[in-house]
Amino acid sequence: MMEWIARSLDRFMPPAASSYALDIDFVFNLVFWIVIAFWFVLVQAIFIGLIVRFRKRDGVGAQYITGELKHEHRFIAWPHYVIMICDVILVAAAIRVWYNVKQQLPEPDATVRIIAQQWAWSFVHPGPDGKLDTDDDIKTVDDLHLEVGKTYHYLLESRDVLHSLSIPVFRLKQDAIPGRVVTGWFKPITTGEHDIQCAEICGIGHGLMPARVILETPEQHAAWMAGAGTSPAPGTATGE
Amino acid sequence: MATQHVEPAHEHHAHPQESWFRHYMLSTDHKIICFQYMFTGMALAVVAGFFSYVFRMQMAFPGMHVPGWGLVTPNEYNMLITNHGAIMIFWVAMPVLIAAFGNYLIPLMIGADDMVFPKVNRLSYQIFLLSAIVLIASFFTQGGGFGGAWTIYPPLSAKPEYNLTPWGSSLFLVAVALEFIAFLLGGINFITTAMNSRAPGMSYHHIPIVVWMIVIASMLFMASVGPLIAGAIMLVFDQTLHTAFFDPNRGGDPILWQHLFWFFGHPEVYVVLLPALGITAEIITTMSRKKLFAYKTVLNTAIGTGVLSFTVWAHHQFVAGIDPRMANIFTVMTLIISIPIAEMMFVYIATLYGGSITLNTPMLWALSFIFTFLIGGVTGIFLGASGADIYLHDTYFVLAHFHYTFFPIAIIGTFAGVSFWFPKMSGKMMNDTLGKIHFWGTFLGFNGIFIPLFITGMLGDHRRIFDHNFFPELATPTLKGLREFATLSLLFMLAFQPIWFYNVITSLLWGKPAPKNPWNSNTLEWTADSPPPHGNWPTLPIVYRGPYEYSTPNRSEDYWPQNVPS
Amino acid sequence: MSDHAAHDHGHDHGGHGAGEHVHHPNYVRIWAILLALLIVSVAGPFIGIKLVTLMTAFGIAIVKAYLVVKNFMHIDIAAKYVAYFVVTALVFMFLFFAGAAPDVMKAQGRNWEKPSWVSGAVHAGTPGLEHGEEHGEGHGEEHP
Amino acid sequence: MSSARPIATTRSSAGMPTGRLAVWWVIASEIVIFGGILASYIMHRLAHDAFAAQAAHTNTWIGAFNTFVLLTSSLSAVMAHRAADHGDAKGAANYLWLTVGGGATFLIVKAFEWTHEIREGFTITSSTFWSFYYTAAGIHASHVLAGMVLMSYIALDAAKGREMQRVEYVGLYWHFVDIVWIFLFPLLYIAK
Repeated sequence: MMEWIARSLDRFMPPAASSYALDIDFVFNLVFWIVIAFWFVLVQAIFIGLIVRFRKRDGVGAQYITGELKHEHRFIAWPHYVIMICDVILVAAAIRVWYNVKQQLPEPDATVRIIAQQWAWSFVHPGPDGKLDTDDDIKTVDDLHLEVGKTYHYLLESRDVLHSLSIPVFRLKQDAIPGRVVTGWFKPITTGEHDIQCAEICGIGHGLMPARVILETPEQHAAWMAGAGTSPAPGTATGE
Repeated sequence: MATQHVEPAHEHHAHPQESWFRHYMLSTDHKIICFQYMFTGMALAVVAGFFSYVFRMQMAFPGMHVPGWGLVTPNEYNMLITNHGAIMIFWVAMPVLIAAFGNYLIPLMIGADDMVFPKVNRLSYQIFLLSAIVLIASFFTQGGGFGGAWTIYPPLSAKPEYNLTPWGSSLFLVAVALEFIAFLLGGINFITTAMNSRAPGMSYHHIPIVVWMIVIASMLFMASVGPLIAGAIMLVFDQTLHTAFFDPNRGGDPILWQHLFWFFGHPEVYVVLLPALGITAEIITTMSRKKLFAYKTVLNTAIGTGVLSFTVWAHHQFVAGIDPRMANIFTVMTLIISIPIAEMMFVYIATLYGGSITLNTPMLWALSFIFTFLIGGVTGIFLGASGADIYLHDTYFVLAHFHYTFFPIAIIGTFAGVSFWFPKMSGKMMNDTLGKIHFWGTFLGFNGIFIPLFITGMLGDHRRIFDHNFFPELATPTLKGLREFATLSLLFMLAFQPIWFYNVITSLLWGKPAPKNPWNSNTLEWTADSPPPHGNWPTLPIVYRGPYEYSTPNRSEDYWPQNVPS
Repeated sequence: MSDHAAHDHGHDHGGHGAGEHVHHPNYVRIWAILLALLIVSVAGPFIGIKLVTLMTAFGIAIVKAYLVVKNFMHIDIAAKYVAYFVVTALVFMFLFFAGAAPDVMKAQGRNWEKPSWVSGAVHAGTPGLEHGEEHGEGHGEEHP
Repeated sequence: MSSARPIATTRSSAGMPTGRLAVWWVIASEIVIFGGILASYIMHRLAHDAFAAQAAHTNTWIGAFNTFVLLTSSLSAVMAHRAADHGDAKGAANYLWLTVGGGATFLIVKAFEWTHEIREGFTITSSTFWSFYYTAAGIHASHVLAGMVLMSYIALDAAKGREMQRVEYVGLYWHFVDIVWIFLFPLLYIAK
């Protein structure tokens, strides 16, 4: 059931490439089934039904209904309580996912530093020794290489204005705030090459700073790391 | 009860033969000030509508030479979207819905001859006009208009070397601050008039819902705009004096501005929603000849929604780096606030039960308001749920959601109000068939624009991105097709707008003269002449009952105006 | 409620609405109390204990504000909803403070911290702010 | 001022003269504006302890004297209201001019204080504390100035016995500006 809900609208969504992508889709689809498929359709049907049913007909006057009386007000009160129950379900689902994705960070296998600046993304990979801020780090611009199945922590910071790391296939969005280092996590589960966008307006180049996330199998990742280790990536942005 | 005595008529001292300029431009009559606000608002709506045409063309056909604008460069694109948003909210929705309808309806509907402070009323329009001029001037400064989104987030807006519009950003902020001052002055005038100048016999529960809604909207605006005025002063100092309120490198904090802005931002959307709800209530009850279902519930939910709107603002900032634990509080509050609004919608729909509905143009607009706003409301639940917002924030899903709430408010609400009160405002009837053609063209066109944009938003299209071809996953044929369909629907909708202008002008010149009460409505403005003279009535009316006594049992007529003694 | 011509011959013959002759307490006495409180609040810091200074500074400020509102502005004589508006404005300011404080006030929070190169804001732990983190230590500084 | 005042202004169906109701609404909107700047100041003040060091340079004595000046001008404002209430046009006008004088003294003292501080190098950009100090006190000073202009205009009318009810209304506004200073004083001067 949960699986079916999580996948019910995947035709209208980008592919799910991170471990919590399906959880976020689950919340989206749950809201869709409860609020749109049930409530919205019901209310619009009643609404249009009333218009058609009570159109002006000669000789038929309108009724005098104050709506203050108890039995009249029942029509408003009952949907009211059902809505509250639905809201409780939705809030529980939303907070559960929010807690897992944003609040609680699992133990990382590796850490990546992501630096946003006016109109480019630059990434610092931990390099073969697996630790960040060592001299064997691999700094790249616009290309983030990740290994499938590894839990990553990202340290997101901005050089100048507000940016926002948005990886649609991970269903991930996190604003980069100058003056803060924001930590989050993701865990790729499929291979492939996907877009990274900036989701917070950052000046003229906001729409012109695309980057790519390349999800590789452990072997490809090791090969890339070996290859990239020798020749430093062009024009690397050095984190302080 | 106050002793019932007829106040002396407003002494009709002979107006010295006023020059055209003094009579119209410097008038203190609430009706003329209404028209000033409305024409300014509608002129700016044409400007903002043109902006949306230009950037929609750029969205559908990137890099193309847009007829009427030429090539859209990235900074022009940012300027277009920023000012489209800001103009539509601050210089179209608020002046037309709150200031124009507020000025016209409040005195007439509560049986007063004018606002309590006519000169302050005129001053508020003049400051508003000045703010519009300052905004338009910001387009022609060196570097062009401000391009940092209507939310004016620092540090982008604070430093010219980031936003490359040194003059544009400061003038934009000054224009917004001036507009706030104009609406503070106007708001105090509206609230004091509605509270203090009601006709004898009009208790708090005899006030028509549209007056209540505009007054509650003014109170919400006044209570929420304060911190943003303080924030605007701090941001102007950051821009001009290089102080460091929002500069993270020197001890400031950009998140403080986001909180200051959205503490104002969310009550602001309810400020523009409530008057449109009021207009819809008036039209629905009149055209279905039905008493408003549960008047007290509508009133209490409006006040409830207003108060709750001060507790939800950070749902705009879920992923903006606020403390994740705070997001849980705001998710819960956002879903709680959806309850009173849903109840209000149920009450409006319940009002139609047992009615005899005439589907003329005003009623079509009012019903389409409910239909469209329901879509806007339900899609808000996706964004209020913090779990889903991680993905949906700043996508076209958000954009389609708030257009499904703003469009019914600003466009459908305005057309509904104007088509309903046009006979009273001008003394001429509007052509109903032309009205319906214009209605269906606009309604279908609007849905054609934003239903596809919901889907592009789910597929990962992000807002404010100048050219989607830079992102391979957003350049797929389906997304391209949806964007082109949206732009074509916009052109389809824009093609229908001249019909409305033609209808207004021809009705003004050669329309059928309108009787005092063309829709057989109960409220007091329909007891004055059309158009009402200065001072509205020879003797101010006295009120005996509520505004919605339609089809009361054992009465010959199916309406019972408020000022008819028995 | 009736608006018959009040005694003062101003145009606005709405008169005083509620009470005709507003009872004028001895203003000079209240003024003297205010001055005494001012002197105490200035003397506060000399005692040296930080808590006492805070108490005298802000406690007295609230008492002084109350005296001015009650006696000079006749808030109790005016219709009671005026007090509701003023208190609502204060509650909204407190709501704003409660919502914004956790982000703005702290040098680091859950999942983010200020890097070393941010000048003027670097220190290890924020002193003694953990407890009031949700609502911030501020006591809603606004004035009636 | 023989403007044709509409009947609407003379009604008080809310149980209060229109002028006083409007002034209370002005005060409500001002509370929210000053609340915004003070809330931001307090957040920054509690976030950075560097503030306390910077705040040490403010001169408490001048602040205390200014508080005394404003409290006294509040007294004269309410005395003006009492005089107006008893129909004493001359007395009301004189008390109003006394209040305006109090406001002028406040501004002059503040001018000296600011020039002294700026000469010592504490300008608005020297640190966020000083930015808040000048912004908050500056907004307050501009309200004092606006109050003085209004009060002199009303004092001229009151002297001729016209629009006496406005003496009370401008007094209300003046008390509010005084209360803002009652809170600004400890925030900027005492909490060191």
